[in-house]
Formats: sequence, structure tokens, C-alpha cells
Amino acid sequence: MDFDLNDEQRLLKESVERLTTDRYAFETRGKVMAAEPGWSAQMWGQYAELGLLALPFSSDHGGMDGGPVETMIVMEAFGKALTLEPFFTTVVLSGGFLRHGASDDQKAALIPQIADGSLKLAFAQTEKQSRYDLFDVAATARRDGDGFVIDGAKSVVLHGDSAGKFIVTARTGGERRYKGGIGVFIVDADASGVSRRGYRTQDGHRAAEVLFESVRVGADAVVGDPDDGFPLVERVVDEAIAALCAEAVGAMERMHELTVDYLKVRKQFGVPIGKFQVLQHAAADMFVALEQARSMTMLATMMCQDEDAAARRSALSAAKVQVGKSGKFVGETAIQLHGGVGMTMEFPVGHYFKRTTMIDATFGNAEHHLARIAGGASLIAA
Amino acid sequence: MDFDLNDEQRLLKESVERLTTDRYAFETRGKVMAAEPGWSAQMWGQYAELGLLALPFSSDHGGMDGGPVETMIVMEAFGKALTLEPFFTTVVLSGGFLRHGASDDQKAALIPQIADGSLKLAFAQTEKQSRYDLFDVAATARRDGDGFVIDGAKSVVLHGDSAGKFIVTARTGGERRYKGGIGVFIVDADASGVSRRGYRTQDGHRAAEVLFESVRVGADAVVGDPDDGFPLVERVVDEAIAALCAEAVGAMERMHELTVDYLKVRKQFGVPIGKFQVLQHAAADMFVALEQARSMTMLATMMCQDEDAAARRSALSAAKVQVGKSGKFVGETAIQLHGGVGMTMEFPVGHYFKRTTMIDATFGNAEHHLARIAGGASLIAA
Amino acid sequence: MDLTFTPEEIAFRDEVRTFFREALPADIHKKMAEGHHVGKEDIVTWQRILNEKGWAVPHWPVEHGGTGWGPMKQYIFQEEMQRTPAPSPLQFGVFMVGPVIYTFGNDAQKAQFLPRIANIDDWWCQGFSEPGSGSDLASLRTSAKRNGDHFVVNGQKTWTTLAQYADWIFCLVRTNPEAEKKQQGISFVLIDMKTPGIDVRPIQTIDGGHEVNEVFFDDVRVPVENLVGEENRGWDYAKFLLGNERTNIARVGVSKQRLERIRALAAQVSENDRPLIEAPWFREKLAATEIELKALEMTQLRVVAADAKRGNKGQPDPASSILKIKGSQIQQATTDLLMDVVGPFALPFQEGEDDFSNEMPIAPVWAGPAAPTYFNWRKISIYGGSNEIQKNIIAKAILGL
Amino acid sequence: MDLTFTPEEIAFRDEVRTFFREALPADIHKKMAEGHHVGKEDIVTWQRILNEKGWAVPHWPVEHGGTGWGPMKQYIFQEEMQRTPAPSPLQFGVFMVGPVIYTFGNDAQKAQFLPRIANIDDWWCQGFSEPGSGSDLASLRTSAKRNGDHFVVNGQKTWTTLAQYADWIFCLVRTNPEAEKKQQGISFVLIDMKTPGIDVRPIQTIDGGHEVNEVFFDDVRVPVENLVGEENRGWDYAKFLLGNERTNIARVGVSKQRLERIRALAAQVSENDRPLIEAPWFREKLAATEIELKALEMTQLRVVAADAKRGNKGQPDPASSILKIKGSQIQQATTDLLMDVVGPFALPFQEGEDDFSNEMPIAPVWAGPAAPTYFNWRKISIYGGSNEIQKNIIAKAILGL
Repeated sequence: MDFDLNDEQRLLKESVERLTTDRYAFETRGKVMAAEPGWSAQMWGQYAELGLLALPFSSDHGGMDGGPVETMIVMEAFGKALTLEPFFTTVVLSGGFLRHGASDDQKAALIPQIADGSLKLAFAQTEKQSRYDLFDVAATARRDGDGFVIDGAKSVVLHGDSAGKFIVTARTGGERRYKGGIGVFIVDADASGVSRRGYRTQDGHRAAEVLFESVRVGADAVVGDPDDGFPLVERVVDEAIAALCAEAVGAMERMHELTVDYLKVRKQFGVPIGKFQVLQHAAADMFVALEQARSMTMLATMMCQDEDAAARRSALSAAKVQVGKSGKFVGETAIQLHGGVGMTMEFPVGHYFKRTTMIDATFGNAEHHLARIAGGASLIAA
Repeated sequence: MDFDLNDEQRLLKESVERLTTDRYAFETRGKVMAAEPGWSAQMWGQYAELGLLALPFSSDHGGMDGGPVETMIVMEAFGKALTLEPFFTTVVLSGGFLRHGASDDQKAALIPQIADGSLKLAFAQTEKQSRYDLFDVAATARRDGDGFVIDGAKSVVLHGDSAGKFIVTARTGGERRYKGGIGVFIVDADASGVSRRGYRTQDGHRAAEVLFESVRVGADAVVGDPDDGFPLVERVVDEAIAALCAEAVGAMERMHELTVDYLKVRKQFGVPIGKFQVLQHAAADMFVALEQARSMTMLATMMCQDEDAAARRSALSAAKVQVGKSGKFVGETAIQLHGGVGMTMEFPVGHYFKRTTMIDATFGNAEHHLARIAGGASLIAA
Repeated sequence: MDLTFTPEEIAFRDEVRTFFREALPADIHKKMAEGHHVGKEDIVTWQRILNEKGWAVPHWPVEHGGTGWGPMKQYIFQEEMQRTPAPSPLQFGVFMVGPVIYTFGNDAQKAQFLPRIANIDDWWCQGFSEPGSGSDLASLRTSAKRNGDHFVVNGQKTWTTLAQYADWIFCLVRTNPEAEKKQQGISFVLIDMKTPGIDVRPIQTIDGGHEVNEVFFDDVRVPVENLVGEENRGWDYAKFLLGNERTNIARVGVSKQRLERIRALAAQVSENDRPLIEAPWFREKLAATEIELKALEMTQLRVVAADAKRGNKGQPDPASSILKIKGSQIQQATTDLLMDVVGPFALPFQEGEDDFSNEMPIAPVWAGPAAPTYFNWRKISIYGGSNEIQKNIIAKAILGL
Repeated sequence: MDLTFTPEEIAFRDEVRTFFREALPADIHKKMAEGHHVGKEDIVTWQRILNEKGWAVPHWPVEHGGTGWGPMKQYIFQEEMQRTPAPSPLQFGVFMVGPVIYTFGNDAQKAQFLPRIANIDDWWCQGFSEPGSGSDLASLRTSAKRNGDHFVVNGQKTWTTLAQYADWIFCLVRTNPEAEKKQQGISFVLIDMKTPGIDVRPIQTIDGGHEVNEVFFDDVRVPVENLVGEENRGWDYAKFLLGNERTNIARVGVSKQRLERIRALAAQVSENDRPLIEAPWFREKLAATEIELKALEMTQLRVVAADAKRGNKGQPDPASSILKIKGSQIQQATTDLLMDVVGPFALPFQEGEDDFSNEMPIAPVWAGPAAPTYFNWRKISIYGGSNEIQKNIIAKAILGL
């Protein structure tokens, strides 16, 4: 058992952190967020240059052969810097579908475009009724000759407004909540019948509502088995959850640092407020919550490629619960200890709080995953 | 709306508190607990003299016409003093069955004996499988001529070892968990076929396992409708819950006082530990929890005679949840703030903690009642 | 002890409830019921309806427009207003500066300001907090130097709620920097917001709203007749003002209304293909919050009743710290529950102040305010004496630690 | 980064697990598994089985009987011992005074005491706390005055665990009352419990058990050769000793074993006519505790791995405060869950030390220890540096506040 990064991983961590520290200061981020498209094309280019956009892909397709640990490193750094670019949706999430489900032809066609920064992708999954259930799919993919005709409305498609292509779940058979009969399709954003409306999310990211109306795709648009794509979806989302946990840990770490720093400089009653024992203990409690979240994120990172799907899902749900709970506690306490200034847009801490809150609401919040674990087997049997 | 006691109630409160303060100091209590029968016959005589044993009964039968508020006053004082006598089981619980279910003949026969202290009663209800479900009754009462033959085993019968008579639930018809078909019977402790084994409970009270083997009782042993006694059981237990809440509030109040006193005298690092802000806030949190419990106990006291059974049960469950949660928090925090000495038999605080813990486990703990409320209608609709 | 409302109290509650339901304009009611912001106009409209009815300032002395109701009726009135739900009156006028003026002000001030507060002809804001003076309010530094028949005010106030609409601001200013203790040497002055030298700058909060402001004073000339009470006695008036918050502080009616709404909304969304309201975890979380609220309501009523007993002297009761602590925790718990209800639809953010509704097809439409409210309501445990300060008060004033 | 055990570690775990299962006497295993106390004899029996195997003191230097295992293997060893569950070795010998003796003691002390500790020929107890010195340990007052070749010890120790069986006690005593700081002037001495003038008095705890004692010293003569290390340096040795607790402090294995048992027991009782383990509220509470425990296990492993990296120098790591805080919270949560499982059968109390089983017909028989354990385990957040002290350590040593 070894918790240390190897030399290459340490180098990766340093490079990403140097880049974000140098180029993504809080003020810069504010300007990026305020302007169109809500993220920085320049940074995107930098990520490409650094190889981050090629990170998890096989070197056979021009990738860097990075694994979950490399993704964790990048996402944690992005969490610390609160980056706004569509890395998660393009590389981790949509990239996951390509890595685990796509044909060699699909990979050869798309991965180089992702790696060089020219193609962004988004995962069109959530529907009005689906809440957090990945298998709850009302969108349909009707067979039409060799291809399919897709109909459906997808909500809160993260970075869906800037995506060149969508990864879309649609039903090829079965009832709305049947776990079989779900297909995964690659659909051009400018295909006939696709329309979208982009908007900002609470945390300053972007998302879109996307409508698919009789959108025709060819057989080459199918990722994996069109009649049994759900295991693929689960697997990719588990990896995505691990990545989101890492981002949340980065954000929590910064909230904790910012808070401790503030306790040292803010004076009331003639002393730094960090001299008050109640606030010291609150900061200590934050630290404990942060470290517990970090531990579970490491577990999630390790487990997200586990071949035992039940054990994998259980560990990932456990991590999402811990990270959700820790994030909520760390965020709420950070704001409370900052007092009023923590609630202003001018101070960074509130932005981190918003991000961790939205991460909790992505792919199932703590309550959702706790109920899931509670419905299953023991987590601790060995 | 009026939260104040009237003059008679104030007088009652003062009398009971004077009695327990004068005659039931912590050391005295320890001796009483260590000796047989585990409670003080002398105090029992005092209660009789003061009219406490006649308190809730109608003056038609020699009672004092006291209502729930009077019971609350006495139980809260008993909670403060941690009295050990079978007041709750005899007067509140069994007395409740007499008040709400018994015939005039039964009342005339028994209440004077209770009032003068010569008769103790106990409620034989819990069974091995029943947990907190009052309607889960496996004991049977088979009709036999005019009377009944009772068979069954009852567990954790509070003060069952000293009772002269038992109030027993037994099934006259239906399946084990059917809410109809439950009868309530008065059974002599020395009747043929009754055997018992007494023991101490965790909090220094007494209880017994009681076995009923072909115990024959006459028609005059039936309290209320032998085929539909369950509403009576619920009603009486609701009153009993209100009384237990009051006792718990008394105990919590003392735990809080003892803790605050300790914080003022115990020195570490050269200062009274009450100067440490973290301990101050813990004591403040205890205070808040105590006052919330007190509020809900008042509500329970008011509602335990409400004719709307659903509203009554819901309010009583809510009070049991609040008092259970507050009791746990106050008790655990009291021990923590006392440090090691709080865990010793020599210090009073641990004894209070044990009592509130056992009150939580009586007639349904906080989790049980929360699940019950969650299954029902809103508590706050007006 | 009788914990039921008297028949008179019940009749009063029904009268108030009926009036609120009938008199509150439907559009304002809709905004309130759906958790949206209400704007200045809505607050003014509603206040004038109340004033017309004679209920603008029930808690004031009768000679200034009050109703003469006792604390229990006042409590019922506020509770019903919150449950309707109707907009609360602008507290800076009706609950803050009004009572200070009728208690410590002179006749001219009473005549000039009180009727205009009741009818909200003037919009008031509060100039207490400063960047360096939050929990430690007495360390404030905004100065007022006497110069003939004027004070000249210099300094900065912050967290000034709704100052963007304000006609007047009441301020704590330091008139004697030489005073021995920092609580001494502070005065309470009323300042016309149109006076030259005042600059209001918005503070944007993380929920995306604009409720609070910084207010800068640069050689602002304030006539001496705008001093309330005695010079250098302002700290006493401020304490009086803050002690008056008691009956309203727990906001039980607000939480009740929100929990009822959450219960209704949770029946409209599904989890695991059944209504969320049927999920055991959600029901237990909701029930646990309802129990806490029920207990708080009883605690609140105990404080109100004790108040009534004492003759409503308006003395600060340290027990009100319980109301503040539990009230804020429960209000925040309701925002948390609403986040559970909206699930992934917490994410979309709608631009444009005071409009958090989701356009179609983002669904459901009522999900819009969930996250902004969750963020915004973090303030409840911070302002008006943070929960940490409240626990200090309990520890010192009640427990003697 | 590789968070799986190596094949070697897995083989080691299996070896240890198999040995424990086979070598632990069945009666001791039953007591442990059912949550009862184990007595002195059981602890001695098990320790000697371990010693026979060469595993009595794995963490000691090899020359004194250690195994040479790195921290990860030691962690696995302890975890497996807790999960079996087998009795933990008497910590006062193998984890406390043993390491102090081999690190700071002289050769004579090493030769005299270490083998007897490994084989538990001597039963050790700890004389640190005093009635006036709990969290503020350095304020201790038990005095040791030099008189020729003896110290004369006077004073009182308290919370002395299992002193009723003890052959020896290691004590912190004040040898220089004139020292400038209270941490100076303290020495670490070993005292034979048979020495005249020692009086052990039991402290009964609220669970009804007798684990701890007061120990009184009245002119107790202790040969100077029983001084460990240098005179007046005892505080350093005490800090070393307390810093050694790290790998054991979270007791992850204990909590795992208890949660597994709770899950099994909850299948045997019914609520609402179905097994309690099927009640959603119970499952969620159990799952939430399991998640916390899983996170703690990972945190524990991180600390152990960092330790291994540093070469197991046994430096106190402030991160161990996390292990203490979360470890105690989770252990206490397991006692709470067991209370939920036993329900009304928490009430009966069985007289007689070390026997909490319920005689028939009180049911179920395993309910007996639930309440005593809940009461007794309150100590876990108090002893060994209370959780408040642990948070002080985090705030100061890690956060620099």
C-alpha cells in the first residue's frame, strides 16, 4: 500500500498547480466568468499544450496513458483554482465513454480532436423526471435502417452550450426505468433537429437544455451496445464521481486555508479571532472533515476501475456521501467563520462553497447515495 | 395561553421539592438503592401523607383531582431527585388504567389502597418480541365461564417485583399484532400461576420478568372492553409518556446545573475550566436542548388528554423524540464536561445520565417515535 | 397553566388571518409563497394596506399609531403574517428606528418621522456595522465632529441592507473619541440620504442578489437636531434597539410556511419512481425539522407569555438567544430540505435580480430560488449577533460562566 | 499511489488471521465476540500464546523480542487482532512502559523488565493522572524526595486502570518542586506495588464495572535504580509514551467487528414485524457509520504509510488527533447503534462484575452488555487526551492558530 505520488505524477501536479497559480488568479477567474463563453479559451489551449486534454487516453490514440490518479491530480488542482473550462465534461466524462465504449474508429476520429483542444463534448443525460437515476431515460432512439432517430429533452447538460458533440443516452427498448434497452450515442451539436439553450449555473459554470427532435444518426454514432449501454454509463459515471470528489477536495482544502488565514488576520475585541477557542475548534473540525473526504477520494480513485461493479459502485457512493457531507460542513463553517464577507462575491470563499454545493447536486447528492448504500450490503466486510 | 402554575400547583411543587431536598439527598438515595427492596418505604409513606399517591384520582374515590399539570410537577421534581419509588408505575401508569378504564367498583376497591400507600401496581406489557409496539401482544386471555384464563410471559415489568397487582394486556382474539382483541386485566401478584423474578435496572430502579401460567381471573378483573382495550392502552401510555418527559426534564435540569457548577469550580491550567469558550458553548448548547425539551414536555402535558387520538399521539411522539434527543445530548455532554469523575458512581451526574437513557428506552425511544411521526401527517399544520 | 389559545385569541387569529388573505394582492402573495424576492414596491404597497387598516405598527404606543395589543396578540399577528405569507414590514423603520424615536427622541422628531415610518413614506436603513466592527460593534470608527449647528460625519458603514432605496439612515457615530471605554462616546444620529457626501455602493452576495451595500460618508453635514437623545449615549439606544428584536427573531411562521410548501413540492417530484415525500429518509428529515420547529414555537410562546406577564417592558431577555440560535438553525434546515427536493435542478442560475424562476424547459419552475436561498440564508446565523455571540450571551448572562 | 495491499501484505494478513482464529481459546473468543469483559486470566493466557509464537511485542526492537515488521504489517496485525476479536495486550506494558524502558532505560532495567512484560509475568499499571491533574497533566503533585538511595513517594494517582491486578506501576512524580516550569522537575519511576505504603482503592463506574482505581502513596520507598533515564526529564518520556499510541488509537478493527455484529443482531430482532435490519432508518444510520469508519480506515492507513516512509521514528504526528477524534466518535456510535438494537431490553442490569448476560427469560441474552458498554465507552472521548484537547492540538500544531 502506497499513498505517495510517483515522480511523473508529482511533476504533473506541480505543472498544473503552477499553471493555475500563475494564470488563474481569483480576479482573472472573475473576468473569465463574466465574459462569454464563461470559460477561458486561452487556458484551454494551455491545457492542450500541457497534455491535460490527452491525459486519460491511450497512447495508441495520442493520449498520455494517465489513470485515475492522474485525473485526481488534475481535478484536485482545478478544484483549488476553481477553473471554469469544460475539462470535466469533455475529458473525464465524455472521454470516459470513448475510452470504455467506443470503437477504434471512433477513438481515432475523436480523441486527437479532444487532445488538441478543438473538440468539446458534453454528456446529455439528465431528464426532467430522472432526478439522479441514470437508468431513468425517456428519450428514445428508434431504429431507422442502419441508424437511429433520437427524440428527447435533456436538462442541465454541463457545458452543453459549448459542446461540439453530445454523448446522449436514449432508449432503444423497454420501459422508462428499465435498466436494459439504453443506448449511448454520439450526436453532432449542429445536427438537424438539435437545439439548445445555454445558461450559467449557480457556481459560474455553464450548462444547457438540449432538445433532440427526430435527430438522425448513423450506426457509427453508437457507443458500445445500443441495447445494453447502461453498464457503460455506470462505469463512466463512477469515474466521473471520483473526479468530482477530487475537485471538491481541492475546493475544500482552499476553503480551509482561506478560513484559517482569515482567522489569523481578522481582529475583533482587540485580538485575531483565531484566538477564540470556539473558532479554533471549528477550524479543527473542518480539518478533520477535509481529511476524511480526502481519504475517501483516494479510495474512490482506486476503486473506480474495479471490475467488481457492485463493490465499485458501493465505494463510489460512499465517497460521494463523505465528500458531500464534508463539503457541506466545510463550506457552511467557512462562511460562518468569515462572517458577512464570506457571503460576498468579492471574497473567494463563497465561490468555493457554491462549487462544492453544486458538486453535491451532480450525479447524486449525499442523501441519494446514502440511501443507495443503505439498500445494499455492508461496506466494511473484508 | 398561560404557562404559569396556579397557586395550588406552586404549593404542590414546593412541597414535593422540599420533601425530596430534605429527605432524598444523593447519599441517602445511594443507600436506598443498595438495600432491599431498592426503594424507600418511608418515602412512600411520605408521598401518601402528602397526597401524592392520590393525586390524579377523582375526589369521588378519595383522590385529589389533579390533572396532567400536577403529574408533571411531581414527575419533574422526582426527576430532579432521582427518586426510586414505584410512583410512576403505580399512580401514573396503573392509575391511568383505573381512571380511564375501570368500573366504579374497581375504583372504589383499589384507589383508596393506592392512596394510602398499601397497594403498588405494575403494568405487565412488554413481551420478548414486542419491542415498542403496544399492540404486539402474544399473551392470551381465554374465556372461561364468566372469567378468563391468562397465559403469557411479560418482560421488563417496571417495579414488577414489588407490585401487589398487575395490569396485564392479553389477547382475547385475533392475530398477534392485531389492534383489536386486546384485553386489559387486573391480576393479583399472588394468584395461582403467577411467578416473577425481580432484578435491578441500569438506572437503579427495579423490574421483573413475570410469567402467567393458566391464571384464572374473574369477570371483575377486566378493565374496560376485553375485546377492544387497545385505545385505552394508548391513551394511558400517552399520559405516561408525558409524565416520563417531565421526569427527564427534571433530570436534565439537574445535569445542567451540576455541569455548570462543576465548570465553575474545577480548575485546569490555572483557571476554572468554565473560562474555556468551547466548554461555555457546550454548556449553552445543553441549555438550549434542555429548554426545547421543557417546551415539548409542556406541549405533551397539554395534549395527553386531547380527545383527538391522532393529534394526541402525534404530539406525544414528537415530545418523546425531542426529550430523547435532548436527554442524550445533555447527558453525554454533561459526562464529557465532567471528564472522568462524571463516570463514577460517586458523582451524581452519571446517575442522571443513566436515568434519562433508560427513559428513552421506555415506551419507545427517539428513533421509534421519529419513524412513527414520519409515517404520519404534518405536525405543524394549524 | 393552560397552553391553549383563549377564545379571544382564536377569534383574533381568525380575524387577522382572514384580513391578510383578503387584503394581500395576489401577485405579492405568489412571489412570497414561491420563495422569490419581493421588491420595494411590494413592501410599500403592503405596508400602506396595513396602515389603512390601522395595523402598520401594532407594537407602538397607541398615541403614535399602535394598537395596544399585548405580546401574545402581537405574536399571533406576526406569526399569521409570516404564514400567509405576506411581506414583513421593513424592519429598520417599524421595529428599529421607530421605537428609538418614540422612546428617546424629542417631540419634533416624533412628529416628523413616526407617521412617515408607519406609512413607509420614508425608506429607512441601518448604519451600525463597519468593516472593522462586526461582532465587536462598539469598536466603530465613523466619526461625527461638532461644527456649529452641524455634525460633520466621516467614515464607512457596511452590510447596509436595502440602502439603495433609502431616504434616511440611522447611524451610530463616534462623537467623543477620547471617551474612556469604547462604548462611551457614541451617538445615535439620523441622516438624510440625499445629503451631499454620501455614496452607496452595492455589495453583491454569492446568491447573485443585491441586498446589502457599503455606505461612505465624506464630510457629510448633519444638523444637530438630528441627534436622537443625548450626545454620547448612542450605545444605550442601540442596545435598546437590538433588544427589541425578540418576538420576531425565531421566525416560526416563516419556517412553518416553508415546511408546508416543501411537503407539497416533495409530492410533485419523484425519487425511485415514487413521490419523494414517500421516501423514508426524506420523511424522517422533514419530521425531525418539524419537531424542532414545534419545540421552538413553544419556547417562543413561553418567552412571549413571560413578556406579557412582565408588562411588555421590552427588556432584553437572554432567553431570546435560544430563539435566535434555534430559529436560524431551523430556517437554514428548511433551505437544506428544499435543496433535497430540487435535486439536480439546483444548478441553473437565472440572471436578473429578483427573478430566479427557471424558464422552460428547465424543470421544475419553482426550483429556481432553491440554491440562491440556501446560499443567502447562511446570513441568518451571522447577522444580528452571530450564533457564536448568542452562545456567549447564554454562557455569561444566564449560566454565569 | 497504490491503495491495494501488496501480495506480501495479503499473505501476511491471511497468516495472522488464520493463526488468531486457530490459537485463540474458544471461551475467550466468545466473551470478546459478545461484548463482555475479559478478565486478567484471559489477557494473560492470550499474551502467552502470542509470546510463544514470537508475536508478543511486534513493534519492539528485534533485540528485545520484536519482529522487525514495518508499520503496515504492525497495523494489519493489530487490525486483525481487533477483528478476530481477540483481547488486546495489556497496553500499559507492551505499548507504554516497555518502549520507555528500551528507549530510555538502562541495561539492568531492560534485562529485568522487558522479557517479563512480553510474557506478562508482571502486570503493569499507569500512574499519570491525579485528581487535580487531568487535561493539565503537568500540574501533577505526587512528590518523590531523594533520601539516600531511595525516593520517598507521597501523593495520589487516579484513573489507574486495572491497578487491582498490578505488580508494578510506572509513575510521573515531582522530584524538583522548585523547577521554573511545571513540566520540568518531573521524573519517571517504576514502583513495585508490593512496597509498603501503597493503597489501591476501587472506583466504581456508572456501568457497574470496576476497571479504574485510586492509588495512594504514603511514604513509599522506591530504590533510585528504579528511576528511568535522567532525573527531572520524566515529562519528555511521558510525551514519547503518549505519542506512541498512534497506530492503535482509532481502533478501526474494533469498530468493524462491532458493526458486523450489530448488523447480524439487527437481523434477529424485529421492528414492525420485520427484522430491524430492514428498517430504512436503521439501515441509513448503520450505513452512515460504516462510511465514516471506511474513511477513518483510509485516514489511518495514510498515517501508517507516512510513518513507514519516515522510517517509523515514532514521532508524534498531530494528524493522530484526527484518529483519536473520529475513532472515539465512531466507537461511541457503535454503542449507540447497539442500544437501538436492544430497545427496551437495555434496561435489565445484571449484578456481578464481568457478567452482563441476561438470565432467561429476559430476552435476548446478548442485550445485557449494551447499556453498560454505552455508558462505559463515554470514557473514550475523555481519556488519553480528551477530544477537546485533541482539537486544541490540531488548531495549534497543524493550523498555527
